[in-house]
Order: sequence, then structure tokens, then C-alpha cells
Amino acid sequence: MSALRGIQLNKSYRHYQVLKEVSFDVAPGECYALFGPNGAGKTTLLKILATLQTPSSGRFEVMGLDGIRDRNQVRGILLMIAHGSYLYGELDAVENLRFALGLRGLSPADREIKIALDRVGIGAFADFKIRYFSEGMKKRLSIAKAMLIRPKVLLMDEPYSSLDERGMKIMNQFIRESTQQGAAVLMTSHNRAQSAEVAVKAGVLHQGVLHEIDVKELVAAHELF
Amino acid sequence: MSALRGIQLNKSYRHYQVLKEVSFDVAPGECYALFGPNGAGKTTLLKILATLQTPSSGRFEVMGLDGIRDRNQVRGILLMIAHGSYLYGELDAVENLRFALGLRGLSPADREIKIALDRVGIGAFADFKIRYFSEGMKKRLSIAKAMLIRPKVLLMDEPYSSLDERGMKIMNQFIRESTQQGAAVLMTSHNRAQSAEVAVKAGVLHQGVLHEIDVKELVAAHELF
Amino acid sequence: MIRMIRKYEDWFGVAGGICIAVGLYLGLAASPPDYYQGEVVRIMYIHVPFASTSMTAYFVMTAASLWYLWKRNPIVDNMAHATAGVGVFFTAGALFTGSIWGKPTWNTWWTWDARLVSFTILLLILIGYLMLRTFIEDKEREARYAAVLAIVGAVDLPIVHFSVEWWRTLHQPLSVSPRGIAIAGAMLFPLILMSAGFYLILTYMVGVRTQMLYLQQLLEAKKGRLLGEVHL
Amino acid sequence: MNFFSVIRWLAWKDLISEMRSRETISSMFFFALIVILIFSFSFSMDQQTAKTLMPGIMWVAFVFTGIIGLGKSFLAELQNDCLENLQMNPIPRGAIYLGKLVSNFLFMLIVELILFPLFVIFFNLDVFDKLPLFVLILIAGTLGVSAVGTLFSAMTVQIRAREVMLPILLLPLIVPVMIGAVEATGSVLSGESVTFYRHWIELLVVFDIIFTIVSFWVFEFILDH
Amino acid sequence: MNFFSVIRWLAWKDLISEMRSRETISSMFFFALIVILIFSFSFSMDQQTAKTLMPGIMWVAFVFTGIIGLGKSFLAELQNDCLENLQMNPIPRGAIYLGKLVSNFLFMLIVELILFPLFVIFFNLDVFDKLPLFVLILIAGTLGVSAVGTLFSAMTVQIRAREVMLPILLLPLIVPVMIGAVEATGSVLSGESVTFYRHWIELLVVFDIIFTIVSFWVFEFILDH
Ligand code: HEM
Ligand SMILES: Nc1ncnc2c1ncn2[C@@H]1O[C@H](COP(=O)(O)OP(=O)(O)OP(=O)(O)O)[C@@H](O)[C@H]1O
Ligand SMILES: Nc1ncnc2c1ncn2[C@@H]1O[C@H](COP(=O)(O)OP(=O)(O)OP(=O)(O)O)[C@@H](O)[C@H]1O
Ligand SMILES: [Mg+2]
Ligand SMILES: [Mg+2]
Repeated sequence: MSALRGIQLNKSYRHYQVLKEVSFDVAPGECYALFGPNGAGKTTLLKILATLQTPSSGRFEVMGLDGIRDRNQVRGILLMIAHGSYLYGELDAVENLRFALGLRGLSPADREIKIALDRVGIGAFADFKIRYFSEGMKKRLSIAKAMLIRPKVLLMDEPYSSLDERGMKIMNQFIRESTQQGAAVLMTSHNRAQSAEVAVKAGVLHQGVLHEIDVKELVAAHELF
Repeated sequence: MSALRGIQLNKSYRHYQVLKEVSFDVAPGECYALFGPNGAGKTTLLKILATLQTPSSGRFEVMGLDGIRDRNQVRGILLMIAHGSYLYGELDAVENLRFALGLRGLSPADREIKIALDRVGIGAFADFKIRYFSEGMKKRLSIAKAMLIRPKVLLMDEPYSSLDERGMKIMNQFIRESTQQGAAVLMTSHNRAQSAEVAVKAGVLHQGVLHEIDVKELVAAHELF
Repeated sequence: MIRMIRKYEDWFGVAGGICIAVGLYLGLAASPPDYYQGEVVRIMYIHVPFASTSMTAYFVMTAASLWYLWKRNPIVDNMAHATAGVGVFFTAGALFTGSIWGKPTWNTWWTWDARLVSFTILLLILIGYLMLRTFIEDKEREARYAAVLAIVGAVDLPIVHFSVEWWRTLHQPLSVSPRGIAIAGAMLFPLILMSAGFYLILTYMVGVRTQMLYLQQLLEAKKGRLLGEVHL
Repeated sequence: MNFFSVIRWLAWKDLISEMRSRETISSMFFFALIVILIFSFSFSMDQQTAKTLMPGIMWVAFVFTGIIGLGKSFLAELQNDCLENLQMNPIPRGAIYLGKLVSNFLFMLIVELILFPLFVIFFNLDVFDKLPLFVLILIAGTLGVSAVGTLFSAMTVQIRAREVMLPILLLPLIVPVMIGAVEATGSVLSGESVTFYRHWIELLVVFDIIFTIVSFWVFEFILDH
Repeated sequence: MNFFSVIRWLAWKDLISEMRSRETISSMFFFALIVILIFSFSFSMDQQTAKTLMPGIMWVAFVFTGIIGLGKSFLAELQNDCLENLQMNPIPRGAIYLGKLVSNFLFMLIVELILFPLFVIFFNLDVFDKLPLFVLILIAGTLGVSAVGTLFSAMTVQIRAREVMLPILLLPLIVPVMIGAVEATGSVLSGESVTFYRHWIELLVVFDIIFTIVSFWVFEFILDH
């Protein structure tokens, strides 16, 4: 069975076809890494899968559910970590976590929250307003959120951006754990080296078309596109 | 003589000291590359040198002029290429160039503008509104602007970001030309390989302190910070 | 400078307290009631000092702002900031006492009179000034923008002062003007005493507040240096 | 998941953020104060006209102030792409609408309740025996404005000329609410018997109900494709 | 470099951008129209009061509309960090102020000149013999508003609660200008002889001069440290 499956997805903006017949398949416990030049349509694809945009044609399935028809159920399965941190500036780190979890009907114990914050290395900033967080700290808080939600399908748009080297290690550690527990991960990236550490499948999106490539090529190839 | 010299620069934000006694020296014809983790203060340093912010203490000199006292003259010598493209969405490429040059009292011939646009590879988009430009195209237009202004001191904040591989080559070509004509270049970067091609000096900004390093280390070192 | 404030401010406070105590006694008990306003006139001994100190406070704020833009001395900015905060208090006081005075004399708490409105505008500018300061993160920029606002806002000052001359309306005209002094001696003395007391208190409050803002800034800088050591 | 807990979480988040920064309420309050002063001065009124115009001035000031608050409501959600996050969470759209409506309604009402005594003083009104009626009218009018306003705030925040489009779209629609509120307020002030202005209050309530239900229902199409 | 050429370039840029998108002027126009409508409804007036209130309504509408335009003026400069670019160009700050003042003034005046005939029709005014006087008052009032407004637009655009702070700071300051304009307009309308309202026009001119000079002078401190 596949956890996340795209079937001939197309997407056009007014003047421009961004995605052309994109099909792919990510099984539970797999991590799929997506590459491509700027403006290739990676973010667009992720937004479609996150039910934020509709494809012009084609469809996709999440844990066997239709991504468009059953989108309300799909939303409960998916979690996206993107460029935006989805955090509120005036709330502190713990309050932001509580809010995000509350929307999903979860209310973890203080101790659980504390552990998650410590694991991503920002335990000391638990009661800092997000307004004073640096980009890297926000990204780490997003990891903590994902740790607490434990989604079955994780979408990540450039997970390594704005993280320093220790931060990237934490991120990969988290991805490895999630896949071990059976989650499917789809990430876009410009960082071949880091992605190669966790990905078991890879693809390049170029001029709207998705080409699957061997993960070994990620490190070996001189140029991907 | 030095083209750009920082002397014990300090900068604190309300809760945070970003730069600590930063001193450096760039001679005419040299390219200096600045590295450091996120939030190290690289952009802050560049903004101070571009007379956009004042240092909390310390001073800097541009072609022998005091950067704070004589800032109006200094502004005529410097040019900064930063994350923001400094372009107006409703004007087209040529109009944007004319405006930027007009503010500096320059009015180049149509032919000169055309040549510059062709050299950065966007000659075909000369009469496109900037609103429809991609990030990479905007960055290329900034290079064309710098080509026409020919400043004596160039500040560049992450010049390679949002450029594709051909774009990076054009950028390095331009930097090499500028330094050959005697300009001083100070750039920040996260891309060691590209910077190593043009830089003759390098430094790492870490926890507010600037450490000079050998340019050879840029490619060789496993971790810079 | 902060030392100087430290050293003298208490004297201002004490002297101001004494002046006001004596002034209140003379004004409320010892002075004669007014020819046609009767006992009500006694509010004058509070209203007029409140009003003139608030005007002075704005004036001082403008001067400090100019000085700051010229010399860029952060303490001067603290002083301007302090004066604004204290100024809001005095301005509100003048409005409040004026309002109370208005009820028996004009038979209304409030009327759309030129002085009243221009003075209310002064209060709004002061509050806007304080709000502006809370919305800027950068200390230096905060000081600069606040100073600019204070200077542009100072245009309202002459309007408040001369409004009673330019628009002849309900409010009492200037009693001390080029045309002479229009007030009885027995009322003048307590009024002068009260005014002196208010001015001293104004100085005292500004001193205390300036010090507080200055120390707060020191503390933040210190915290900044400590936080600078903490890294992920 | 749970409809009402989502509403509670959303309102909680907005109220806590506001308690921290006090940005919205304080700026709405002073804006209203200034608008009232400007109006009163521009219409250079004697005591009598002042009293007849007072309901109009009051409601125009309230509505403009409300627009300020409404404009900021969803703008805050744009900050870190939080709106996208709400969109892709598995929560009913109607709950998002109601959660936002609660906070917008409360902000407006709080400001109005602070301003009302000032009106009483400025305009020398005699209202003490009819206070409950005034509060009823305030609540009814405010609900009408914030019901449509919340919908349009979510809509305009996602388009280009957002600052202008909110008033341009909202104002014409709430004209009936304003007329009802102005007439009812005027009648209560002039001491008419309830039977004369009952229908205005009924009109207000009817509009409240219609606007809330319709907005609740169409809100889904604003946030979802 | 050259003071006047900088002013010309800036105004040229704003006017061309506006000619392309027509966003500012058209939205100002509709906003004004709606404000006027709302006022007319809220103050349920008979013909006679309508005429006495007309100058107030007109100027309140103009000023609020002006604030919309002023708010967008420097917001456009934020787009690609263009404001930073202006700051670090070797041009006199006063020229930036005057360049922006020219475009702001023109936008406001154009909208007012389109709206004025509508007022004449709505309120059945008889103005044809005094048209030059009206235009003079319009120009004088608009200059006063835009002189301070340009300054505050540059200021508030760089701070947190910018949409609210512009009206909060600007409106109190321009009350004298508004009073002058309203009184002068009223007097001209009611057909008084010039000697009766001369002083209002003089007041306007005096404020224009004071505000322009003071703003011109302090503008440097807004853009420069
Ligand atoms: C809310 C209402 C009022 C406000 C905002 C107000 C405001 C002011 C201000 C700002 C001043 C100082 C002007 C200056 O220093 O240039 C002043 C002075 C004064 N006010 Fe009022 N006032 C109010 C009500 C009244 C009333 C009801 C009276 C008496 C009938 C009154 C009598 C005076 C007098 C006698 C002075 C001193 C004038 C002089 O010596 O220059 N005020 N008021
Ligand atoms: N709303 C839109 N309207 C029109 N074109 C759009 C829109 N959004 C994106 N595009 C275009 O679609 C293309 C794909 O954009 P997308 O953001 O998906 O790229 P990406 O692969 O994520 O690039 P990057 O590596 O820079 O993140 C781009 O060329 C962009 O210009
Ligand atoms: N206006 C500000 N107020 C407070 N702190 C700030 C401000 N601007 C920047 N900082 C802080 O100063 C530090 C340095 O920021 P800066 O943008 O210079 O980093 P950088 O080295 O350019 O990082 P990056 O690699 O992400 O570009 C950061 O920690 C940031 O949080
Ligand atoms: Mg992307
Ligand atoms: Mg940077």
C-alpha cells in the first residue's frame, strides 16, 4: 500500500504550466526527496498535496483516501513544514505548541512539551515570545510540533533552509525516527548531501516533468539538472 | 591604501550584541568573502557599511573617507547588492535601470543599457514589467545595474542566492572584472565553492567575532564554524 | 548629567510639596471669592497651574527633542520621553479640572471651543508619541522618530496658547498679556505659589522618570551583553 | 476536531496575543477618539445640531474603527503563513469563522464600551436610565458589522490592494446595519417611546442573523477551494 | 546628485507606476465615494443641513482618502527594499521628500478634482462663478495634508502597527488645516464677501508653509540616522 500517491497531476497558472503529468508513490516508512531548479514547481506540488491548492487535473491519494474529495480527513493525516513557520509572534513557544495541538484536538502534558523542546535544543526559550526567535529557532520549534503531532504523512518544503549544522542533524534524526515508526515523508530540497542521508527515493522536477532518479546519484552526479 | 576598512565595529540590538570589535581591511582590487552561521551578523555588518545602520561604537573608512561623518560622499562610492532587489514592480527592466542610474546622475545611452542586459542574459526581457520577473531574473538585473554604475566599492549580501548555475558564472565573471578594474568587493555567502573562485581573502563571523581564515581553507576545511 | 538629576531632584520634590501645601491653604481658605464666579473660582488655583505646566512640559519635550537630534545624547532622549509621560498626566489634569470648572460656569462639561479642542489635540499628540515609541523595536530609531513627531507636533503649541485671542470663544483669555495683568493681587499670590509648586513637581517627576528610563536602558544593554553569550 | 474547542482555541489565541501587545485595542481606541474629534470639528456645530448628529458621528466612528480592527484580524494570520496552516488543519471552516468573529466582535465592543462614556461627556447626553437599551443597540450593531467584516477581512487579506478593498467592499454592505443603528440610537436619545423605534432594533437583529448565517456558510469558499 | 533632477526622477517613477496600475487613484476614488455615501446615510439630513454640513463631509472624505493614498505611497517603496536603496543612494534627503510630496499631492488633487463635480451635483451647489477660489482652497488644503502626510508616511511605514499609526499621528496634526479648509469652503459656498474668510485662506497658506518647511527639514532624520 502507498501512503502518498500522485497520479498524473497537472497544474497551470494563467500563462504557465508548472506541473505536467506528475506521478509518484511514497510507501509508509519511506522518505522521498524532490529536487529541481528554482521555479520548477516543487513548492506548488507540495501545496497541492497539502490541500492548499487544487491541481488543474489529475488526483492524489493519501493513505488510500482521495486527496480532493476526502480532503477533510486527509488534513488530519498530513502535516506540512514549510518556509512559513505557522507561529504567532505574540505567543510564547509553549503557547504556540498548545494552540497548534489544540486545533488537532490534542492536549499533551507539560512534561511531553518540555521533552520535545529539549530535544530540538530550545528548552531554554520555552517562554520567549516567538517575535524574538531567529529563523533557525522557529524551524526547530516546527520540528518539536511535528514530534508531538506524529502525523502519518509529513510534507517538508526545504527542511534544511535556515538551520545551522546542528539543526540539520536534529532534522535528519527526526526524519529517521518518523520513517522508522512508519510515517511517509516527502521533502523538497536544494541540499543534496543532507537529503541523501535520509532519503530512500529521489526525483528531479524539471520543466514540469518529474524524473525519478537513483538515490546514489544524489551524491555522485555532477549536475542533477 | 585600503578601499574599505572596519575598525573595531560593535553593534547591539536591544537584547543582543551582534558584532564585537569587528575589524577588517579590503584593498582596491580585492574580493573579501564573509562566512558565518545564520544570525551571525553578516547582513548587519553589510548594512552598517552601506550607511543604513550606525554601529554602536567603532568606525569604518571607505576610500579614506569616514563612513559616518562623510556618509554622503561614501554613498556615492558604494553600491550594495542585497536580498532585496531594489526594483519597482510596475516599471520595466530598462525604466528601472534608468531610474537607478538617474538617482546617481548618470544617463547612459540606450546601447549601453542593451549591452549590459544582454551580458546578464535578460536582453529579451528588457520591456517586461519587473512584477513578472523571477527572483533569478531580478538578481541578474541587479548585476546589470552594477555593471553600468561601476562603483569603487561593492557590497554583496549572498550574491549567489536565487541564481541558477549559469547565473552564478555570470556573477563571478562580473566580480572578477570589477576587481581587475580596481574595485573592492565585500561579500557574504553560504556557498563556499562559488566564493572560493573569486575571493582572495576570507573571514568567518561567529558569535559576533570575526576570524580571518586562509582562502584555501574554504574548500579544504570540513567545518568552518 | 544623571548624577546631577540624582542629586537635586529630591529638593525639587520637597520644595514643590511645600509650595503646593501653602498655596492650597491660601487659595482655598484665605483668598477672597471671585466677584462674579463666587467660590467656584477656587478651581483656578489648580486648573491654571495644571494647564501651564502641561504646556511647559510639551515645550521642554520639543527642546529636548531638538537637542537630541543635534547631539544624539541618549539621556536627553530619555528626558524627552519622561516629559511626554509626565506631560500626559498634567494635560489630562488640566482637561479634567477645566471640565469641572466648566460645569458651573459654562453649564457644560465640554464644548467645541478652539482652546479646548487644540488642547485635546495636544493630549492626543502626546499619547500618539508614547504609542509610537512602543511600536519601534530599535532604540535609536525610536528616539529619532519620537523627536521628529514632537517637533512637528509643536506647531499645536502656539495654537493652544493664542487660540483664545484668535477665536473669541468661551474660554478665559490670557490674563497675562501685552495688555497688562488682569487679575486681583489677593488671587495672584496664591496662584503664583501654586504654579511654582507645580513647576517644581513637574521637574521632580521628570527627573525621577528620566532616571528610571535611563536605568531601564542600562539594564537592557547589560541583559543584551549576557544574552550575547548564550548561543544555540 | 471538536467544533467548539476550535472556536475556543482561536479566540483564546487572539485574546492572549492582544493582551500581550495591546496593539489592536489601543490603536482602535485612539483612532476612534481622533475620528470623533475630527468630525466634531469639521462640522462646526452648535450644541443642538451636535446632539442630532451624534448618533451618526458615533456609528461612523465605530464602523471606521471596526474596519481598522478587522483589517488587522486576518493580517495577523498572514505573519508566518499561519492562515495556510489554518487552511490545512483538519478543522471545520465554520469554526474558524466563528472563532475569528468572537475575537473581532469583542475587540470592537470593548472599544465601543470605553468610548461610549466619552460621547456622553462630549455631547452632554442624558442616558443613565436607558443604559441597557444602548448596550443592546451597541451589541446588535457591532455584531452586524463584525459578521460581514470577518468574512471580508479573510477575503481581502489574500488579495493585492487589501487596505483599500476591505472598506470598499464592506461599507456598502453594512449600510442597512448602520442606518438601523443610527436611527435606533437617535430615537432612544430623543426619548421616544419604545414602540416608535422597535422596528429599527428588529431590523438590526434580523440583519445580524442573516449576515452571520450567510457569512458562516460562504466562509468555507473563502478559505477552501 | 542634482537636487531637482532627483525630485523629477522620483515623481516620474511614481506617476508612471500609477499610470500602469491605476491602483492608487482608482481605489482612492471609490473609497471617497463610499465614505460620502455612508456619511449621507448616517446623518439623515434634509437639504438645508446637507448644505451646511457639506464642507465638513467633503473635507473629511478628502482627508481619509488622502490617508489611503499616503499610506500606499511609501508602502510601495518597501516592496523590494527600495526604500533602503533610496537611503543609501548619494542623494539629498530633502529631494526624496519633495519628490514624494509631488506625487502624493498630485494623486490627492486629481481624486479631489474628480470628486468635486460629484459634490456639486449631489448637494445642488452653485459654484460656477467661484471655481478658481474653490480650486485655490483645494490646493491649499491638500498641500497641507500631504506635506505632513508624506513625512508621516515615511515614518510609519518603517514601524510595527503602520496602518493605524499613520492616521493616529497625522489626523490630530492636520486639524488646523481641516478647520481652515472647511471654514473657507463653507464661507465661499454661502456667498460671503471675501473679506470675511480671507483669514481662513491665509491660515491655510501659513500652515502649508510651516508644515512643508518643518517636514522638509526633519525628513532627513526619518530616512537617516
Ligand atoms: C476642559 C476645559 C478646559 C481646558 C482644556 C482648558 C485649558 C486651558 C489651558 C491649556 C490653559 C493654559 C493656556 C496657556 O498657558 O497658554 C488654560 C488657562 C486658563 N483657563 Fe482653562 N481650560 C478649560 C476650562 C476652563 C474654564 C471652565 C475656565 C473658567 C471659566 C478656565 C479658565 C482658565 C484661566 C483663567 C486660565 C489662565 C489664563 C491665563 O492666565 O493665561 N478654563 N486653560
Ligand atoms: N500564483 C502564481 N501565479 C503565477 N505563477 C506562479 C504563481 N505561483 C508560482 N508561480 C510560478 O510557478 C513556478 C513554480 O513555482 P514554485 O514556487 O513551485 O517553484 P519551486 O520549485 O518551489 O522553486 P524554489 O526552488 O525557488 O522554491 C514559478 O515559475 C512561479 O513563477
Ligand atoms: N532589528 C533587529 N532587532 C533585534 N535583533 C535583530 C535585528 N536585526 C537582526 N537582529 C538579530 O541580529 C542577529 C544578526 O542578524 P543578521 O541578519 O545580521 O544575520 P546574518 O548573519 O545575516 O544571518 P543569515 O545568514 O541568516 O543571513 C540575529 O540574531 C538577529 O536575530
Ligand atoms: Mg519552493
Ligand atoms: Mg543575512
